[in-house]
Amino acid sequence: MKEVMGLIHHVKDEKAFRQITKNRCVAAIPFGGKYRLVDFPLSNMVNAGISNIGIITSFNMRSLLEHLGRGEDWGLDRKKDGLFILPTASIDSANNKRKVDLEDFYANLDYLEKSKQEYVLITGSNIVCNLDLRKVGAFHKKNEADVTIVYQDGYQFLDLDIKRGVYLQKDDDGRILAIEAGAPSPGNVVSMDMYLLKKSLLMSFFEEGEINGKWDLISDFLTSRVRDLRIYGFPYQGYLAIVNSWQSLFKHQLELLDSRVVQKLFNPKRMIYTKIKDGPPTRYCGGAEVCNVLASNGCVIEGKVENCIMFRKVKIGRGAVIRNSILMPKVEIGENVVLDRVILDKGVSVHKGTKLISQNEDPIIIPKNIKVREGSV
Amino acid sequence: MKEVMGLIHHVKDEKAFRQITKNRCVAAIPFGGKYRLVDFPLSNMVNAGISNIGIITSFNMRSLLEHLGRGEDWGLDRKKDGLFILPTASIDSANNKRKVDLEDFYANLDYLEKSKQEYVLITGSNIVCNLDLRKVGAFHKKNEADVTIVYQDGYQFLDLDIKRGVYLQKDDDGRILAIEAGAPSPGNVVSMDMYLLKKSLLMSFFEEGEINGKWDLISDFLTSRVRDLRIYGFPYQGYLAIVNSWQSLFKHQLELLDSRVVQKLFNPKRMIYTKIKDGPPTRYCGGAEVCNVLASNGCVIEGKVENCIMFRKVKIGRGAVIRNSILMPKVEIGENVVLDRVILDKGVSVHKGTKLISQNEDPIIIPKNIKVREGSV
Amino acid sequence: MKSKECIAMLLAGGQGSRLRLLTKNLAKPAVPFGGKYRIIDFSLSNCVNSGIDTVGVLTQYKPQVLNSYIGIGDAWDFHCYGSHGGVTILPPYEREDGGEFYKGTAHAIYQNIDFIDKYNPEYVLILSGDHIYKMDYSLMLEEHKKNDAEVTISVIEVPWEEASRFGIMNTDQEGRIVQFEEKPICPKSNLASMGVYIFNWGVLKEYLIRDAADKESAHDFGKNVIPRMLQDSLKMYAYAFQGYWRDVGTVESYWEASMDILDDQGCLTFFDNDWRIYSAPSLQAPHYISSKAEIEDSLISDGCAIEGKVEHSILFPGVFVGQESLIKDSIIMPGVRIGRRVKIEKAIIGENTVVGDGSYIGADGITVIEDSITMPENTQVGRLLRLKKKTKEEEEDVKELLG
Amino acid sequence: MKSKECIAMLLAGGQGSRLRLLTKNLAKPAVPFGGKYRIIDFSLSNCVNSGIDTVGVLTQYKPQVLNSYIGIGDAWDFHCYGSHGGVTILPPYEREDGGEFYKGTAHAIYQNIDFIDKYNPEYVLILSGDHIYKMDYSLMLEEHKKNDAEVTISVIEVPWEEASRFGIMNTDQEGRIVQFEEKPICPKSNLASMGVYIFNWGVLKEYLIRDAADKESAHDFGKNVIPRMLQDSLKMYAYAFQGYWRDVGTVESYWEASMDILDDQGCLTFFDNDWRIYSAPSLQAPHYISSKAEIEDSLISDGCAIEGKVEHSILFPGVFVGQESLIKDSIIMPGVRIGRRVKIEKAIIGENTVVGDGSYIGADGITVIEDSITMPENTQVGRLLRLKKKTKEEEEDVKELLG
Repeated sequence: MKEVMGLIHHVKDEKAFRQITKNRCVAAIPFGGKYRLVDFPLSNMVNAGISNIGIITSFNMRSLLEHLGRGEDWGLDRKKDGLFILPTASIDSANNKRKVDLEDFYANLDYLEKSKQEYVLITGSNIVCNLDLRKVGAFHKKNEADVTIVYQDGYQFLDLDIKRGVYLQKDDDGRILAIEAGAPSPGNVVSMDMYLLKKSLLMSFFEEGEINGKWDLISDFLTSRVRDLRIYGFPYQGYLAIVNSWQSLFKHQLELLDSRVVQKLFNPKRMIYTKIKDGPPTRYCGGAEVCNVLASNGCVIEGKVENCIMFRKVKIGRGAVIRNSILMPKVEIGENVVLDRVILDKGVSVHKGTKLISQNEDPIIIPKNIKVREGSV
Repeated sequence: MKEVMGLIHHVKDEKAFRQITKNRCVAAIPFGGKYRLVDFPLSNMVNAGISNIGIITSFNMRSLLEHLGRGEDWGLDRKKDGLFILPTASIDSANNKRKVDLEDFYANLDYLEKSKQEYVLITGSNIVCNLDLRKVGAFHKKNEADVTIVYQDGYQFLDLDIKRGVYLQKDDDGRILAIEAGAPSPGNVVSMDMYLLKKSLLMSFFEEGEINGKWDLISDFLTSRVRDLRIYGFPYQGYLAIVNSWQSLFKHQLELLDSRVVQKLFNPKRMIYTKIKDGPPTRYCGGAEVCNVLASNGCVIEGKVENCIMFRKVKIGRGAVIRNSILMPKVEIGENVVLDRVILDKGVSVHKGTKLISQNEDPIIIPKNIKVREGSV
Repeated sequence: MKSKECIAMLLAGGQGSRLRLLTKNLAKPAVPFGGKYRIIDFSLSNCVNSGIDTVGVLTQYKPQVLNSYIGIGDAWDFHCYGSHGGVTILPPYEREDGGEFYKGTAHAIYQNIDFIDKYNPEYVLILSGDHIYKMDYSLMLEEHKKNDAEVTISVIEVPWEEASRFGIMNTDQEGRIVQFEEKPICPKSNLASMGVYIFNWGVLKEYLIRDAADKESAHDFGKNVIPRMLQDSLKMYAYAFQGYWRDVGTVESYWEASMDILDDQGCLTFFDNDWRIYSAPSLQAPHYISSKAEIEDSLISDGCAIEGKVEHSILFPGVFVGQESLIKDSIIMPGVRIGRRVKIEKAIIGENTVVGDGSYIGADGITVIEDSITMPENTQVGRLLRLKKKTKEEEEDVKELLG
Repeated sequence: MKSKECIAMLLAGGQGSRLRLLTKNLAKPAVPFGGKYRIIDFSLSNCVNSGIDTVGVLTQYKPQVLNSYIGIGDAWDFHCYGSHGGVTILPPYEREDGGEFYKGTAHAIYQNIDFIDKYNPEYVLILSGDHIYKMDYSLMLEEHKKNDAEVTISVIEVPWEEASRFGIMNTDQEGRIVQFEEKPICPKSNLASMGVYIFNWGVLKEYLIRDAADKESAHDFGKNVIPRMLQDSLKMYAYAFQGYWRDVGTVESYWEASMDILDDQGCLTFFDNDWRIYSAPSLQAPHYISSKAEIEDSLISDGCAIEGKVEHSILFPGVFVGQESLIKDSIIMPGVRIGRRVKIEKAIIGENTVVGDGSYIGADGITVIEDSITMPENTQVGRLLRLKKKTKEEEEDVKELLG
């Protein structure tokens, strides 16, 4: 797909992730034992041969930029094309409610103009899936579409995320008849926030946006144009997680503990690339008991772990019992700690004997680098 | 100097650089035809074998981070130690008047604690020089100093920058008797904003800062401790530019057009490293006339250029006459343009026939990517 | 280019014929070890941790895997800028007067005198790429300088009963080497050479040139150069290394060194931040342990998916273990797929091999299964061999399945 | 690993004996060209610009410079991840049954059949690393597929009077090759082979195996493999390339190709963003042009410092030109230091050579000065030679100063 460039837009609603976005933007949220959310859209593009990708960054960009480097781990540290970090136009990001903020792209018009590709693929940074974008390209051409939107039929949001979804109505040929944000369509046809269109069409939107100051791709452009433009929906049937809130972040990561999901998402034919880190294999010691776990390198496990995601370099002491939790990199759990339904952010340490059990559906979140003792939470 | 770690602090006064710091922090200001200011302190450290370096960044960090990548061009993309980007503690950077803001370091206490080195070398990001820091280390030990400050005797600021300087008084043995910001000492002994001290001493300052909220290394700690601490001054005699304002940025770059300065600053035994970019050699065409010019790769010169610094990929059309100017990367000058005393920021293009001549000492600045036509400035 | 005090030359050209099932497609230093490393990671990491920033790696036998693994050495924190030479791969090459393969360890260094001279070093450290150990060469260099030696050879105490298997250094009270005996029948000391040498470059160069001209010589450090130097009474000292060191030249020693990692009290740990062993990892998904799996006392790498039981074993990246299978005291190389109801004991399974459901692998000795083979369901390896093989020699020998 | 449609094998092992003063320490493809490139940059950039992401580079003669220059190929936008193979350096190597140097171009590919098979390509593109040209191999591959050919050979029209210096392809009206003549006395066509071949891999592999077994063969594509294929009536087509192409095998052609870059109307420009020639630059300070310098119609690289006059010349990085000196129609390699009052005309000055004050270098032909020599003050080269050399053959020959 040499004729397509990728644009990853910036998910504005960082508040929905609570303290998890205190030190990072949504794109940089750790996910799935060793990835960050942005790895999924980036890898899908790279696997389809897209080699010119721009990423809109918020002001909270440091950990994203450190993660991306110059794009070397995605083969994007190129002299021609490659990875481009694009600043957002939003001074006031917190009050920006746009789903796909075209003003951010317009602020980087020179990059778009300089790019030689005929098409742009716009996608969100919070869409976890593994799909062959070449098929989307072929579908787009076959239908002589102006815009192709990738969707999933019957995708189930958490209740609180329903209002954050974009829903489609389509006819039997796949042509989109209506697009609406926040109001579920019959059958729950959910947009996956991936849009393929000609760059020239995107540019024409800019002209309009410049005049009337309306910049949301969904509500200001596509919704009202379903008759004028040939907008088609491409159905995706594989594993999908739309990560819109800290609750869905928790739920979707634990979904990965189903071996069928792992196999679909981490399809070796279309690898999910991420920043490669060196470290020893994970050591399961004599007394360890592990069951239903997704874990990265460098962990040392002496206790009991059940239904957990462990990022790299997690340490779990003797006698600890950890259930249904997400342990980000370098978490250290002391002896005889008991955890259930907890998200421990990077570098958290839990003092021996501490008990942390969420009393309801939602997990407890412990922010980055916090040292937890009994009674301290 | 394996026992020393480097800390590059953040020059707070970005306003003094006008539009040049609109898209970049002071550390990322282009300087000397192919460098950015941060390259000088970074290279001095790397050349002395310092391999653990933290850089404080402002919110305006994007171009700095793109420049630095993961530190590969300085040999700092390491699995052990390496280059660390440290966020500033200053929410309100514009009103922070601290010379060396220890609160920024304190905000990154975990990085400092994790680092194994016994000493820290603190330096500003706006100090252009090429010195052997190993000698500073030996001097520090020989004098059994608590703090060593690198200085230059008789350094001449531009008038307007005098108030931005830090001045020292010393005895014959090099021991510092007084330190004052903004008030020239007899003989103009100017601090080069480089401080070598034990990490444990720095940590003790943090304890005090945490109590009284005073955080400026110079005025809150060193000035009042000249008796209690053994503070020594290390004299540096090579080329020095302290870049404190847009005016001094202009003046000091043009100083490089003295071949003696070039040889001192770009000493091949102690290279100044920067992000390496590929591009063809510079092409001087048939009608070109060049005299007293420092230029990078990839330029195409058809006109007349005198006393200029040209960054890479500058194009100068036929009949153009460019004097005493700084042309940042990708500047394009049309035919018969006349320029004198102008700073053209990255990507500026000047339409053919345009004349831009500064009427006084100070140069005209044309901000990034602006297209200039006759009468448009 | 500034002169360097000390550069290292790492001999990585050997086939390692006693490990032949593991070295069919790669040189011995490239053999995977310890769940995600290759043997050469130890020497390279030792160099970088000892402050040596310039290393020449001499390759010859099937170097492709090693070449692409090492790349430009950045994975080990080597960097080529300024006077730092980084890692340079040095294969045999052609000159104006033709080309020659490396005829011996000394000849390999001789052929690259130009490379060494480029850095104009005072000392040259000669290393083998096939030993498992963590060693600070800078301490050895300090001792070399303190002794004002021309040659320093690192030695380690071995059990007296094993001494006759090694090259033994006999020293005087000051540690000066007075005699060197290769595999002596009646060893006079138990100080075995580790194959780690520091030479003053001027001295070594002279001897290499002389050795190259000697048509009788096998051009080997241990057999020719060192004895010749002793004969000439050079100032040669032994440096006694304390710590874990293992030559993994045989299947037994390879297996034992691997099991040593699993020893909690052992000194061969990868979790030591002060002396890290680096590697150049390739990307893999996290490993997955199903609800039916049991794991104990094992190292598991990225990309594995485990549904069976793993006990006291090392699994390299991308290994799949099916339900109701048991892996015990074994080393499973990258990409191996093990079906259901399989039992594997005290075995080394080569890369990308597929073990069919219901198979059994195991024997009295260590069973080695070649890489990239497909074993049908219910294959019995080891038991069968055990029934057949009877002689003592065969009993001690390694059981092999040759595809 | 996914199968690749087409991978490239780049022959870079040659000494280039007719360029010997420039190839004393490096293989011909590593010779600097065009002010900051090396010759191999053209083939490597062509590959990447043509969408070929997997290249094997076959090295043999003094490969050290080439090896460290190419590294892992990232400078040319090659990347080794997923199914992209990137650049792999392929030196001669040892196998279980011993090792062999590459005996000819075909033998070099034969020895690396395993490497190619790993990617299971449909087509293999064979390239030389010593030609200056910009070519989109994907167009050639398209034609190969359209013709349903087994072999496609890229040809270029050369002037009839020069045709007898080349390997000439005689084709029928459809472009199918009916005859190949190496340096024919009476050429029947002026279509010269460029040394760029596309083969169906299955077909090539078969012929390579056959050729390797043939003891009479010189194992060369042009001499053995191609004629044999023609004899067997394979479907072989010529692909007519339009554009600039130059074999820089001699000092004259090297000098002429260099001067072609300075031609504003020429098609050999480095300032074309649509077909960039990449290189792996090393860091240098910006170049400095003093107030006394004059520069015209020249390429100047980073790190130069110029106080004299430079006319219609190419200066590589780090060259110093003293006051009152004149450099004309010349190529000055990296790191050369030229004193004051020096005159250099139509010369190639080798790397790091020092030219003393008041020297003169120049002659009727092209003068080549070896690298790393120090010429004392007032050295006269060329004039002296011109006075001595008289015969026609000598006149045409290249003037050399052998240090």
